[in-house]
Amino acid sequence: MERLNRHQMAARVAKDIPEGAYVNLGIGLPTTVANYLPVDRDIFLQSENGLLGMGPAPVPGEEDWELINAGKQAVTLLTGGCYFHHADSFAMMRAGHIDICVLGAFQVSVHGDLANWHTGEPGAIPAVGGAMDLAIGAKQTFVMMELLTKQGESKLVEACHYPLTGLGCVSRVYTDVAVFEVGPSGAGVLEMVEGLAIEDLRKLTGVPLRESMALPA
Amino acid sequence: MERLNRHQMAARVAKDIPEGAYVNLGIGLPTTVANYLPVDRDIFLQSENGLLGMGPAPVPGEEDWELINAGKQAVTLLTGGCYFHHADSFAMMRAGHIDICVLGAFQVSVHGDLANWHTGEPGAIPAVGGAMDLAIGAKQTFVMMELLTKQGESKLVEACHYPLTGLGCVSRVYTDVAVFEVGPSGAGVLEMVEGLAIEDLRKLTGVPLRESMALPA
Amino acid sequence: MIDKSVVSAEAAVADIKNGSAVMIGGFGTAGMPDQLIEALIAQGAGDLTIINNNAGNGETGVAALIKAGKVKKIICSFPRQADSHHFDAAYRAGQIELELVPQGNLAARIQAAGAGLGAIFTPTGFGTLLAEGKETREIDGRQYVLEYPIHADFALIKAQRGDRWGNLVYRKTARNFGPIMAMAAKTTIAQVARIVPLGDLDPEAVVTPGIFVQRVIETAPVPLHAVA
Amino acid sequence: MIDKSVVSAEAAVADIKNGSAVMIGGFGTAGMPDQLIEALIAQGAGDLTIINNNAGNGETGVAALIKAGKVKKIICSFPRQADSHHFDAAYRAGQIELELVPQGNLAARIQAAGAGLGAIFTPTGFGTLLAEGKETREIDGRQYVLEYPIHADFALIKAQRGDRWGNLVYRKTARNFGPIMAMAAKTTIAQVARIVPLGDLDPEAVVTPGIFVQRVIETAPVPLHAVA
Repeated sequence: MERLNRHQMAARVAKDIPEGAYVNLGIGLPTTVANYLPVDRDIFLQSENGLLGMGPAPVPGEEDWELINAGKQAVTLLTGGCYFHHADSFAMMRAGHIDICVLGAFQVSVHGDLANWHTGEPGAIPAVGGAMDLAIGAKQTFVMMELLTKQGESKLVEACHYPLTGLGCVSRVYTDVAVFEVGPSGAGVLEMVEGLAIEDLRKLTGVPLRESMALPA
Repeated sequence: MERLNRHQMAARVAKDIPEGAYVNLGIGLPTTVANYLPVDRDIFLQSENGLLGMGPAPVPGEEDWELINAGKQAVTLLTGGCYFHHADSFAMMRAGHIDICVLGAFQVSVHGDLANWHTGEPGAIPAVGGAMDLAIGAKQTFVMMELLTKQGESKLVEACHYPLTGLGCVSRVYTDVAVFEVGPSGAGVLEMVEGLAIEDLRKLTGVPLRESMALPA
Repeated sequence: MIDKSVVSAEAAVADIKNGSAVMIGGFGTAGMPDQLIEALIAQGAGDLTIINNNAGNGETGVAALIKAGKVKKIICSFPRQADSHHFDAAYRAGQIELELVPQGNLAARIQAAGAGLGAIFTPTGFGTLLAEGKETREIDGRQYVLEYPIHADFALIKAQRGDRWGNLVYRKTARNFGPIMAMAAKTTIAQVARIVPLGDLDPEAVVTPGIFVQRVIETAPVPLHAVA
Repeated sequence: MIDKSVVSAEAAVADIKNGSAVMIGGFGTAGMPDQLIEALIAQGAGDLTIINNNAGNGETGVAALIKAGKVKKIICSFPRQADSHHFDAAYRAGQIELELVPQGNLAARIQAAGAGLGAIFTPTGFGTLLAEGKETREIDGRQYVLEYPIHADFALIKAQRGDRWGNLVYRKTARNFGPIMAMAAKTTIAQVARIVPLGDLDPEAVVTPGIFVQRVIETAPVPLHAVA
């Protein structure tokens, strides 16, 4: 079995983003999905801090620190993009104007509950940012994460034990070994890397998994 | 006793609008107050349909029917004025950003209740427009009306019998014979036209009236 | 390539169905998307719920839609006007249902829909006929009425210029309900005086970002100097 | 003649008092009104409640205000960052109270204050720690949390250009919370790169109408080509 690296995961997510989609990419790993969106497709990247039509990073030395993304990295604006204030930006999310948001996660439950903002450890300073708004607002929320923690525990779980970001909000989980659908009827496997069997995934995750290999190309 | 005509009433209201005030003038009689605002004072007229810094009517023949006031009359925009959408426009009212609004009325109670949108007659088609928002939203709501109906009944009343526009929202009532303050402690007379005594006003209105002739110049 | 421009008003409104809820921009005739409304009348969908500030003026636009018998219900703030005779007649004949909403609550409820809120407590209307039967609450010493968002299947709006991504700018007080209706409808259709190349609209001055607009039609061409 | 321009940042913030609630614009450092914050620190008011998206970055702005011990409570969405060490230290020492609010609820609550609403039902946060103890309600099959407006005594914001009536335009993503904070505070103070003559700002492109701004200060003069 060959696990996908982070670049391959990003490319895999990018493949499922159709032309014309309004997309918000969360900070960290999901941000890299932008690098794999085909340049011949009009895909609209939204950033919570008030821009639509976000372009790639500027040439080094030409950063404008008043043109940044949610991760506070310098970005650019595509021709046809525009700026707006924070209330309009979160209206875009909360009312389902954003088609797809891609988020990282600590844990996702088979029913689509998401935990990605707080470890709940004593002494940890919590910070939520836009995660809760994105998770429950977008038409579809994709999670992108390695399936296992460094300790080898599955991040796809029966029920999240970390504090929740949102209930039943995730529809699909892209990992380094498989793509899952999650939701009210539990989890299904849509794709696996070569050399992996569904039984292996059941062992790795410890959760019931349907075979749902019917993802349209 | 010499009653004020409509022009004199408008001039009287205008006298109480200080420099720098943000003001909304209701449709009908209140609109004429604009003609009596001193040109050397910066007073900001807001129109509910999305403009601030409303100027006078255009020269005949130069009307732009996409630049109108709440009464759908052609107006102009002063240098320094601007446009905005309806939600922002009513936010200006509802949250008390407008200092003064001037409205007409069918009836005002001594406690400041206002009735100005609906006669309640069977068969009458109701229309409320922005009256309810203006009445309760502005920092101060002034009413401008003739004291008596054509039938000689006082429009300043103990309790409105027409359907209400807002509760306890009016602070001052400018009429053709006197200026009243109204509110939680009832009505007081601030000014009368020459030749009128407060006893005459008590007879005309049939309501208890304090002498409150302490209006600062 | 995404191009939201549609060849005609007819094509733009083709999928509006019997029983649809349709927001129509405009304050009186300023900002009223006349060509889209004409196309809607010709298209034939009926039993419509219309959300507009008024209930039609004269013989065109919303008035013509009412006259044509296409409107089952209207949600508006100011139906009765000197020239609202088509609405007046339909209302008195019991052919049209009226939900009268104070104008600011109308705007706030449309904005709430566009922002994904479930309900709002607004002070406007408290203690009046228009709040009868509604939930109220005192918050911080002030009285509020609970009002629900107004959603729509379609919004028909008028703007000054648009581009193929659906970005819009408006003209003077014709802006009024356009920006918030665009946010509140599932499908927003904008008639614009001119479709301009992508990048012609200043990104700092776009009023309605393209995400809120699904279709744009250019109305009868007008000489450049008249639309500047 | 109304002229809202104030001669200095010091004069602009002079009446901020101990215990004031102060909104501060910015997302990280973009849009942070650094000169107003410096003047506020120098002015000395303490026990402040600060409303900002973050809790300071590095050594300047909100971070410096926290370091100076002026902040009793902060309402924000994203306090913990790589360079939020002054907040982290104050928080761990129990010297600062934190009200953590999801970013969209923060924006919606500020907007609700500016619009005079009493409360809003928002879906964000339902079923999470951040909604614990709050009223919830199912509306049309979706779960919502009741959230209250966030008002402030002052808003300190940064814009690109302003005029003597207080009209403002912003620059790129430095716009962020500026327009809604301006609407929600009793007194809004804007630092702008340039105060321009009345009429220089396009009335169609003004983002914050002057009614929402009480004071404008021009920051250190910058050559024209750098602020265009």
